[in-house]
Amino acid sequence: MAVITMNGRSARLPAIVALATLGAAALGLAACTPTQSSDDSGGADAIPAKIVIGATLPLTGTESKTGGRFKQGYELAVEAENADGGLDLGGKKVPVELKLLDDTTDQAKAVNLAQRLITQDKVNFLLGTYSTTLVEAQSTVAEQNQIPYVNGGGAATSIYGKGFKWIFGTLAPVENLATTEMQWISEQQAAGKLPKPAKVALIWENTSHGKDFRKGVKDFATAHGTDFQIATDESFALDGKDFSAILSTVRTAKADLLMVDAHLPDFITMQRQYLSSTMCNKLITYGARGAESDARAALGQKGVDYILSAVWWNAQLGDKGLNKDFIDRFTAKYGAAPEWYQAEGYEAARALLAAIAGAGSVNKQKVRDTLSTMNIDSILPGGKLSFPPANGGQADYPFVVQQNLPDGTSPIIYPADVATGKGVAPNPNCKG
Amino acid sequence: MREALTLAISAILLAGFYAAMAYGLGLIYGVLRIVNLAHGGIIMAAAYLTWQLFDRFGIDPYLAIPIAVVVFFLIGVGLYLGLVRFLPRGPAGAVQSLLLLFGVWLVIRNIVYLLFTGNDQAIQTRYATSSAGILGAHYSVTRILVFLVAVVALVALHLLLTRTYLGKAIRAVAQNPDSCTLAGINVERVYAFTFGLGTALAGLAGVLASTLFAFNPSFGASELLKSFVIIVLGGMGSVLGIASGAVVLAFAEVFSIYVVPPYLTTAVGFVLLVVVLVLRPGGLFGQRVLR
Amino acid sequence: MTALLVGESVSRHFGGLRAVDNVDFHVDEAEILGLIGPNGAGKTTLFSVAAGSIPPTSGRVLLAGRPVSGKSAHRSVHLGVCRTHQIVRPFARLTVLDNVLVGFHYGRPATVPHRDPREVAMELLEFIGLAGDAHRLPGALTLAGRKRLEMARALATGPRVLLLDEVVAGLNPAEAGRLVGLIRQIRDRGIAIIMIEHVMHAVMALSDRVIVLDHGRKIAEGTPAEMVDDPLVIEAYLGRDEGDEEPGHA
Amino acid sequence: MTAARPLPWISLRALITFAVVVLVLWTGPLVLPLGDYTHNIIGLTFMFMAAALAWNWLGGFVGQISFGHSAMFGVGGFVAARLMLAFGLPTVVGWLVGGLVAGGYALLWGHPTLRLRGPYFSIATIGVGEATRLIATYWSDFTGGSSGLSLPLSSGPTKYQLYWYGLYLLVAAVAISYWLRRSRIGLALLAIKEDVEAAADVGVNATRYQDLVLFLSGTMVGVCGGFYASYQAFIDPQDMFSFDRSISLILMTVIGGIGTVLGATGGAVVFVIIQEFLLANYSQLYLGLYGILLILIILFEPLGLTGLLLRLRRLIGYRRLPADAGGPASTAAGSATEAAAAEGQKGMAEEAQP
Repeated sequence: MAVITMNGRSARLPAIVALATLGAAALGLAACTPTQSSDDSGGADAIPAKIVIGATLPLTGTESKTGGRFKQGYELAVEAENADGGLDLGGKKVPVELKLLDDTTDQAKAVNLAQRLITQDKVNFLLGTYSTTLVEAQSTVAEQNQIPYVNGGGAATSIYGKGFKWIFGTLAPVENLATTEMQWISEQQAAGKLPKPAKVALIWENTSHGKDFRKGVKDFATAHGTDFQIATDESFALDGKDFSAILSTVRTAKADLLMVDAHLPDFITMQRQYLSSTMCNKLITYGARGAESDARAALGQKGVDYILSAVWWNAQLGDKGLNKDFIDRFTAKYGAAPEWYQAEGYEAARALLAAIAGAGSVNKQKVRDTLSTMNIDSILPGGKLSFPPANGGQADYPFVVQQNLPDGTSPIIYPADVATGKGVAPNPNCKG
Repeated sequence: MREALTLAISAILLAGFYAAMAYGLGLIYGVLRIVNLAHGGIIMAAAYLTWQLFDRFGIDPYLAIPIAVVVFFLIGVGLYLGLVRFLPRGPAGAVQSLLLLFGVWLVIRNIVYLLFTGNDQAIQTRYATSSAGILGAHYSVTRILVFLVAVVALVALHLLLTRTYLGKAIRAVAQNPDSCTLAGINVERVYAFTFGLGTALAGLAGVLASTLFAFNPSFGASELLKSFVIIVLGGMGSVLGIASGAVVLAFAEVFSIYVVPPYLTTAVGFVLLVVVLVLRPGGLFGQRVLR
Repeated sequence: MTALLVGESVSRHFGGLRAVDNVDFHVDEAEILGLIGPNGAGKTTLFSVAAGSIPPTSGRVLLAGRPVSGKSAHRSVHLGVCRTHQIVRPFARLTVLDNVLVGFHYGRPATVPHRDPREVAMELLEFIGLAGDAHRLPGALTLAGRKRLEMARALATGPRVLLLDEVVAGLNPAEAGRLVGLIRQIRDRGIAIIMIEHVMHAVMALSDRVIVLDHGRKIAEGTPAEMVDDPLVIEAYLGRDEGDEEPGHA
Repeated sequence: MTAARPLPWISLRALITFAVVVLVLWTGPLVLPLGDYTHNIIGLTFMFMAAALAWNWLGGFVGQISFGHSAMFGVGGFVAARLMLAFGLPTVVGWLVGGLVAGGYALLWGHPTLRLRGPYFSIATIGVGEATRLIATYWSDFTGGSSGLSLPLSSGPTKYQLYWYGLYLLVAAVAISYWLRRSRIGLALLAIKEDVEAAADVGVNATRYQDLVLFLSGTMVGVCGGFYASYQAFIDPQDMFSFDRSISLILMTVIGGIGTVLGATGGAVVFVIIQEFLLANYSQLYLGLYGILLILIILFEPLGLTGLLLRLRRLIGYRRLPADAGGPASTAAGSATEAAAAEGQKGMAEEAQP
């Protein structure tokens, strides 16, 4: 028996010793950590020689493509401002400098670089990076350091639900994507083109994007009582290999509307399985997916016919006013038509510049206040951009709903005031 | 009930792809006792090769199979002669091979990334979305094709290992390299060939994957992990073992939707992996694990 | 006097194969028991059971009346039964001294050493004849050296019963002779020894008693003298020859 | 067990050097005008070093390569975050509890899987890591799911202070490393790493010591997770539990020299330097960079930087008399055992013959 106890001690003792070491080291010394003597020049009201706006973007890594697009948007906006000598601060033209760093789509890096821009490069303001998680991580730094942070790349409502005061986003919540689509759908119901009540199959990727989409659909459905009934409500993991199980639940639910929120790879895989399983719903949407060229390339024209999709912005809005101006200058500079990424980047930068001009100074507090109260003309749907504090500083506007037509076009079909074409429902490809 | 049947069939179709996915990993492990962490990278690279052949020269993915197999066989032999050969045998070597081949994977990923950027790619064949009916329900032609190819590969591999002299040599080496050296078999050559063959099979899996899924440079990770699950489930005994492992996993994933929420189906595989490893280690890889 | 280590109808089966089949044995303090038999007779398997590495299918092994079989290997060592391996298994990247120290530190947890274990270990190495190599790595030793190391490491655990698996085999006559002497000295320290050995003259010279195993069964037991002209034994050795590996370390 | 040892498990010289280094690092930021960015990065590096060391206890000392340590990192981080959010626990307490939970979790899956050796164990850890990641990602109530968790910005130490917390973390990790390596236990671990069966046959309770090491390793990595949570102030499962996180620990250790204390720490430094300064310019090459590094190290210098140092030492004919040191149970700095254990990964013990 002595054997056991003896052995027991010899092995357990170390654990205790070690944890004691750990505990002592951390707890005991926790007290004696120097603190920083903070020199906050944030309050300085003096008109500077130039205004430095810092930003990180995923110029490499998984989001590099999108990061590059936002870069174009940011640079175009700043360039336009500097074209006439810069921002007008109290009658003095002050040039704007954009300090852009690559966060390589890495969270820790996005945070560290933001920290560096603020404390080391002493930038006056921050523009955001792309993709919800990076923005979410970065926003905490901006909030901690109380520096205005305007982003066009973070849509998740969770970012703006934390009561942060310094974070502003130009992307309308994904709820609105669902809501706008639902509005069009219920118009079709009213016109008797879609059944009422309509059975909805709700399939969403398990991300904040998917969650917000789901919320939008459900809220709209409950608000419209009997018009909609959610027949299935399933979420799936990213990069699924086989959706037959989920699709079979949709089939058994005999849904009229198939409303999915997915990112590109899953959209392609699922839509291929959907088509080849010869299912056919009166209306399909994959959230924002379907109108992009990648989708047509991967699924073929017939594969994406009549898919309903909604985006934050669309070049077809560009036939007049600010939009025309934006698209003309963009195509002139980059020789290609902008997509919503560039537009959102452009608007984020423009909003910040407008706020600085409005505040007439680089005082962070003043600029922040201006941002939270201003309401400027915008290229975004609805024509106005503001950051209502009620939404935690997230812009709020309808999406533009597009539908793929057999002729290869995807006209805007909703909202009516910007529509460039007429929507089709129910899906003519379905027989019976 | 007929829903269950429909699911069962699509599970079998999925199992086809899974099996094709795991052959290479299983073979290389069975013979060289090396876990080829570059497996996923090879699958991904093969997908890109297929895509390029299709995109530039309009070669149909299924016609690209022989090309891919040859190319990746050579790559595999190259990898063995250039890198793996220098690893010490035995436990130390086993651990080092993990790290070495993981390095290879990283390199492959980076090369593909530099060549084709990180964007998602997909191959759109005429028949990509066309379907055929089995027992009333409809299934994607591609999935059926993939399944058939997997079965053909299974039979071919089985015959190769059991009927041919080379196959017999491979299995002999797998059992006891030393005595093979004595028996005058050139073990090194057998190893090189096996590694090539395993890589070629991974290439095949890549071709098949490219017809089913969209892919990008980080594609292949989940394929690798699932291949682990499969060879662990099926044991390393034989090609048939792998196939059965694939069936188990596919059914577990597809039918687990009745038990767990859909988004956890992927986790099912990994839980299975650990449980099996722990509970039936003796049966794993067809030999004693506990030392 | 009472037997120190007793095996009561010990059996160990691998699937259908009866590697050890209902074997009784016993060894007394300061006694050397020889364990012989053709390859595949189940000698090593019997060792593994006695040393606790593998549990018996049936039967049990008792040390001074307390069961040692069916427990984990390290428990048996702590109780006082230690085995060496036919193919020596030194810790290749530990010095000879450290190899022995492992035995000292972990083989006898009950006894708290009053002296620096490294001194004790050095003394043991002196006794075993490896003192000069204390700070070298096993890889640098001759086969004989490694066999001695294997024994030293086992002795370091302070065993009451020592199981030696073919320690003489593979050595040249001179080395073999010295090792035989060494084994006697160990026995004279009052340690009971069971030794598996193919080198007949070694077994015959050392053993007080010999047990003959064939196909897992005990076919004979007695003094070495009795064994040499036992027909069963002769048949077992000459009658059929089997080159197959023994189960247990397959 | 100290009774069993004539000498302390760390030589006075080593102890003094260590103390001096720590003192320099402690006062460094107060005298040198480091930029905030560098300051923070160094603080983060301390944490990585500690984590790499913890991984090395299992991967290097026992030779069980884990591809699943992100599981403990994440568990530690989220438990700590939850505790701070729910009960406003002091940060350090949060870390420790998080660490202990992580250690417990490690035991939960480790106790059964540690019976497996070599690649089998590694594969199992991959399974564990991935399963944990998936479950954590979808267990929204606890991890906040895909939207993650934000820590209270006001409370807890500032990023600036975290530098010193990181340093303490590192000190603890180094202390435990030396103790694990040089105390009696180090001997058992080396024996287990060499040959589990043989170790058991001389009385080493392999299961117990492997469990112990895994528990310590998991706990330390968990605490690091907590530190990271405080540092980031926002954590989400996909990032905390990512496979890459497990990999980065392996990379650090392998680059620096697996199985050695110096290696794990040095590796972490190199890793961060590559991350921060090389990748800033050639970021589209970083995967390949690590890949090539791994390949080169495995093929030519399995001991990484440490191996290079050892070679250098041998080159300039530096020798430590083995007589003054008899392996882990005493001061083993230069002893054949230590060197050989280090050379271990090469599988050629002769290399280390003095």
